[in-house]
Amino acid sequence: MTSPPAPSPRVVEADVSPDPIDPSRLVERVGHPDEGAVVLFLGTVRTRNREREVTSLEYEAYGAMAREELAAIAREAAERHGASRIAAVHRTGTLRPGQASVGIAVAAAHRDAAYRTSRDVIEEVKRRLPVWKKESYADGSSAWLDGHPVAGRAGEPTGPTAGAAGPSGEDQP
Amino acid sequence: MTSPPAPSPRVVEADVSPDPIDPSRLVERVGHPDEGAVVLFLGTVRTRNREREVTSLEYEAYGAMAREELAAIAREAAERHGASRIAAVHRTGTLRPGQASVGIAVAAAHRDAAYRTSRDVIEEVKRRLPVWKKESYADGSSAWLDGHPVAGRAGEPTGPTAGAAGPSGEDQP
Amino acid sequence: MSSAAPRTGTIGVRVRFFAVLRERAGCGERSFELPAGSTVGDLLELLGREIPELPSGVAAAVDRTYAPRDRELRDGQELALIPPVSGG
Amino acid sequence: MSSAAPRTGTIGVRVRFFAVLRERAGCGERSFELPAGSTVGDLLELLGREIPELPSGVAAAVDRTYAPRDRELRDGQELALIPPVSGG
Repeated sequence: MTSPPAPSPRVVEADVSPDPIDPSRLVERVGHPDEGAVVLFLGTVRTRNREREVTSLEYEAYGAMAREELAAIAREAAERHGASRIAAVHRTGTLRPGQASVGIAVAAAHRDAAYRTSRDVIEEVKRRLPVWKKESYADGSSAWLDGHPVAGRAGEPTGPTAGAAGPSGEDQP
Repeated sequence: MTSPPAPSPRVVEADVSPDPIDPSRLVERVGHPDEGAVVLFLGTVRTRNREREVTSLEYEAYGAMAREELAAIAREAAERHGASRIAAVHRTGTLRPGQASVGIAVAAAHRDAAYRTSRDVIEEVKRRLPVWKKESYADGSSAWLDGHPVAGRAGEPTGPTAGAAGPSGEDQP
Repeated sequence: MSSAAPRTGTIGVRVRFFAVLRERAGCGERSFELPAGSTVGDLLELLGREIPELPSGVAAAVDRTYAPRDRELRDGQELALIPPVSGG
Repeated sequence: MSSAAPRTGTIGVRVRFFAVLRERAGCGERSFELPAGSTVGDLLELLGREIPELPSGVAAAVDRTYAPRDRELRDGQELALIPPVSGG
């Protein structure tokens, strides 16, 4: 019930780490002469978010779970859309504007499968990867970003904890 | 009426050349700390097409027009979907399986615009870029691929030339 | 391996906190003793009384997999509180 | 700059062939003399009589821009025959 997701030959890499993301390495990892299309997605830190100037972003992860969850997301998306190979990585630690926080490379025989898989992976990452970011601003303040409540994969949403829910959005900037 | 498309600050590169495609260079060209998403598409030569083993692929282009048309495709897609920066290149000459024939990097503030623009560019490239490919097979034979008839942008499709149309698909492998 | 756990005695569960919850709890993890047969929901209720302003929308993971509130906990498991996620 | 071209005399147009058409025509380009006022369609019809098996679905570009068949040609222009494309 708590065993890691079954390994899949389609997932050549799924990692959550403080290492900088190298786009060409990801592309090379999935490239194969049987495939006709590669789609790479990079999410990058923006200088501006909701009208505030961002100086840096700190990513915190539940590392052991995030790696397993990222592998599961990649495997499920690849199987759903028929992609052949995926390499996906998510950064932790401090990032500056312009740096990549997430990188997803997908290879497939045809482009439609590659695009659909890529999009699916990033949407699921935002929905359920146990990763959190805290923005630091030019005025010296910082704040954890408002996030997406996770609907438990194993059943219904865990929902607000009884009697303890703070006001909605209290952890916003 | 036949002037090249207006230059656009959104198109940082649009080229058709025999130079190998460098994915990380394309990503770097569009990267910018104001953008939150980069999508890179690579089309690569497959070892197999329609059950035949491909040993190499030769790309021929109407170079001067293809460069202008690729710039126009990129500009139109970026404006349509709100992407900020595009770099797009298409190979000419002889390619081996696994090598990239087309590379499209798109940066946008948000991922939806980046994905939509990327997809739009590759679909339009396949619809109207004046480029042709000839496959060479393991048995020593070769053939121009069946292509997409271009519907003239300036008006209705040019259509079959009167009295001169050969049998449909005669230039297939 | 679904042999019924004993319904008597207590179990030990490690609880992990991340991000805004880690800051509010003042630590990254704590151990709890619970009556055997306790569920994820029971533990969340207990935590809600101890941690000020536990935000809404917190999910739970048991041994690195998202788990519903009616999941029964076993001795030695790790429960992680997952506040709304913001990766990507 | 839409001053009317003279309707008398002839114009010279360069025609370019690519891919399968280049192989069938036996060359990459040829020059043609046409009556002034000739259109893209007129030239395509002429070419259809000279080039064996001109495939269906051929489009035309005038000075590097796709052009409809009723586009009038002017002296010194370049017309390219664009067989079905297969880039990407």
